[in-house]
Amino acid sequence: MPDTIDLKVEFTGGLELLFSNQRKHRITMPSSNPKGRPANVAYLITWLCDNLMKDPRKDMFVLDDSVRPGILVLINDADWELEGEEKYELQPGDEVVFVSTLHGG
Amino acid sequence: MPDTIDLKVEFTGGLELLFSNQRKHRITMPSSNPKGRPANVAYLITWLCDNLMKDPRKDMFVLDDSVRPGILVLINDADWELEGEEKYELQPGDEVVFVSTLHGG
Amino acid sequence: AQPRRWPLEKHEYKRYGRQLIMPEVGLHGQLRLKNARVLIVGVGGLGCPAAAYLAGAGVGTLGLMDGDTVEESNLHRQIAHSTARVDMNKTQSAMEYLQSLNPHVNYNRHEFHLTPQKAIQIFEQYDLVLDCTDHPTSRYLISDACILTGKTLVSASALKTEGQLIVLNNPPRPPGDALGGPCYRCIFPKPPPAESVLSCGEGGILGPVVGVMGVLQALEAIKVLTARAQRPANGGDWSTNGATSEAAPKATLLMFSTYNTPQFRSVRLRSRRADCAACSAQSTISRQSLTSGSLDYVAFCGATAPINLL
Amino acid sequence: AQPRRWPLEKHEYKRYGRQLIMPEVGLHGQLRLKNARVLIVGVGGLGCPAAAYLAGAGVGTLGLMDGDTVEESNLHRQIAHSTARVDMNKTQSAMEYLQSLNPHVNYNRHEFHLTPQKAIQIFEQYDLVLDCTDHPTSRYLISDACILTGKTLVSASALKTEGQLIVLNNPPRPPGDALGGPCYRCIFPKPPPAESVLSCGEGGILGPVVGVMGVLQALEAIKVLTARAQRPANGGDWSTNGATSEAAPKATLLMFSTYNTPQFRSVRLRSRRADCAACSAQSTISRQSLTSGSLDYVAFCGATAPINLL
Ligand SMILES: [Zn+2]
Ligand SMILES: [Zn+2]
Repeated sequence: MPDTIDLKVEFTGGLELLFSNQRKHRITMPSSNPKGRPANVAYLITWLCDNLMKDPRKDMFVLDDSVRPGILVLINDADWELEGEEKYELQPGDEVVFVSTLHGG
Repeated sequence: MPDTIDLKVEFTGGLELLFSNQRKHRITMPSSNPKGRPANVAYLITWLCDNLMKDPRKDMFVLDDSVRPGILVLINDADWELEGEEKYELQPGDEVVFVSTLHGG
Repeated sequence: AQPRRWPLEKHEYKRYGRQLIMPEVGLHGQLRLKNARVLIVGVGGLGCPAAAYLAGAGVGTLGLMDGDTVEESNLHRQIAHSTARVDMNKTQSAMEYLQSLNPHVNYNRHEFHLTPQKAIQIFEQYDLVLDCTDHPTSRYLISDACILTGKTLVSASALKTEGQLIVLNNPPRPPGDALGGPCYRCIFPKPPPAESVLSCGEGGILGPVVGVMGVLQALEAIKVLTARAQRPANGGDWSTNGATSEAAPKATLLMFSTYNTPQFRSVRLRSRRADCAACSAQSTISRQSLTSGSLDYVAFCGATAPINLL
Repeated sequence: AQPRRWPLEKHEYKRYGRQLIMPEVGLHGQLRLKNARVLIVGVGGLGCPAAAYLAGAGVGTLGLMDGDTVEESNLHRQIAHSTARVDMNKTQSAMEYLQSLNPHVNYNRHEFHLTPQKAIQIFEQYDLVLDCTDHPTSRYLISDACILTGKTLVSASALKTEGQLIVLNNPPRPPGDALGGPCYRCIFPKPPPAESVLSCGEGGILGPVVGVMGVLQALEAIKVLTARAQRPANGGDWSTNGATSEAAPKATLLMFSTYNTPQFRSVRLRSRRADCAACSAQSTISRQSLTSGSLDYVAFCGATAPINLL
């Protein structure tokens, strides 16, 4: 297994403001987590928080080690709840989208 | 080379009326044309006309051996003019969309 | 009394002719629209265009609910109001516009903000509800009331340059019936932190962005109201036969983002959640808890500042 | 004269505040909107919502062109008109609505159908054109006139349950300049056979379908008018740097289909055609050929029945 994995990550619904005001990112992250297990979405979230997020307001993205309420996670255009949620093991080239729900009208 | 090729074909903008009022079709067609050359979009158009189109108004779809003016052909979500037009050689699983331009307002 | 010879009146064939001649609507669909009662909660950036196109299409009864008055800062996007009607209640202002567009619709005004106490009794007067409000508090309340009264909910939102739309409780089924569509709580079991919620006043909004979402709400409402038991043959999936599955229906989220490529994206979300507080067999939310006022939606959403419920 | 202390008037900060506070618009963008002159050709199903949101956004001058009068069968989708204004010219009817929405816009009425003879002289009075008409004849004429006068064109169409939108000549460049965006003839060099062209009267139209396309035209117009030289950082592509390419710009077609999955699809189309009759170095269409009336668009499109040019 190669040491790294390439992914597309996208932030929308205002979350891009927490990530240098850029929606689309191509990232290269370790293919396994510190415990040696294959990188899953839980590890991706931690990794993004530590490596990609410059904004100090971490609680606007994570809460209790997962994404905060009001954020949908889409894996290759499907709700992550259809894919195993945080346990989904990432595949090279996967596209993961984080969507903050809007409330205005 | 296998004898047949599987494609997704879609008709929209009113063209679906010429194809049994169904937008999306999964088709299996010969992988080479009668002259033994690999199936390209030109052959697909002829094949659709002969095999999928039940409507007798052939001239609403083809004219002078190509699609009539006012129809865009999209190959895997790109204009066929970016892909070589009728000479594009079809690959298994390709999605070809035929769009009739609308004029109402 | 003589039996009516024509199911619609003469002027209705003329007014609705352009949609009547389409197989997706037809006489059957037009009569369903005429018999339909639709409630629009919030007559702002979403509610104005949604109301215009639903009134135009000939929905029989259109309910408008809003306790706010028109402000000048609304007018760049709230196209049913007018400069002369600044300071007027929004339902009154919108009704003046809608009456002039289509006087043959029966308009009901609910000139106040929605409360848990009133929600059940009002929603029971309608067949379908549009959530055109602007706060999580009202979004949870409207969804719960739609589950309890068995109404399909067309919910949309917009902020800055983006919009979202989702059709919930479609088809509508009682709590515990897995063949009903998911509700707002199935998708968002916990409310977002109050400090993450931006209003259009705080975050800003581009007029056509919220306009597009409101018009699409009207379209989804018309699709639900005119749908026959069987979907039309030209429907969406790649299948080659018309088999209908009895699987638990999923919701689809439509996302719009003005400066993104592509601008629109459709995503399949989940079906009903087995432990949903509102629509599952384990539901803890009842008509009684709403009408008694024992459910505090403001506290649930952790609003830090006092807000109007709507 | 004293220098003005504020670039906008006090009421403008209030009216446009919700879009002013967004970085995508800002004071800079609002001033561009205020200085912009936009022509809407056709005040029907597309033109009505497009005009509403452009007026709402504070476009300085809005031109409305239409020779038709309001009919009752228009009102399910042409939301700027009203039942009391049936038989009134459409530009007059729409202006009454728009004036009441935003009286601070300068409205120009062109109460006639577009002709090749008039097109150049009228288009020169504007910065950007919306094609909200309903026939290939007018679509080719409007595109040609936009190329000859150097205007970006936001073109949309709708029929039955579907819609299409494309931004043409964006950026606007003279014929022969490959760095200009493609024109309508680049995409459709030959007109469709006349018997394949259905109008909304013949084919039918669902109100919100044409409504969505018209609102999106207003949005694309606002994007073009408020765009800075550099795109905002949150733009669309997967690139990690902000490099702008000097490649020939392509057009993007947005397609909408009510009953399809997904409903919206964006497709990259071509750049300018090297042999385009209108925008290439080999162009055969000139100001002279338009104003003299020597170009017969009706014959070009092979209309079998006499039609009004618009
Ligand atoms: Zn639920
Ligand atoms: Zn051209």
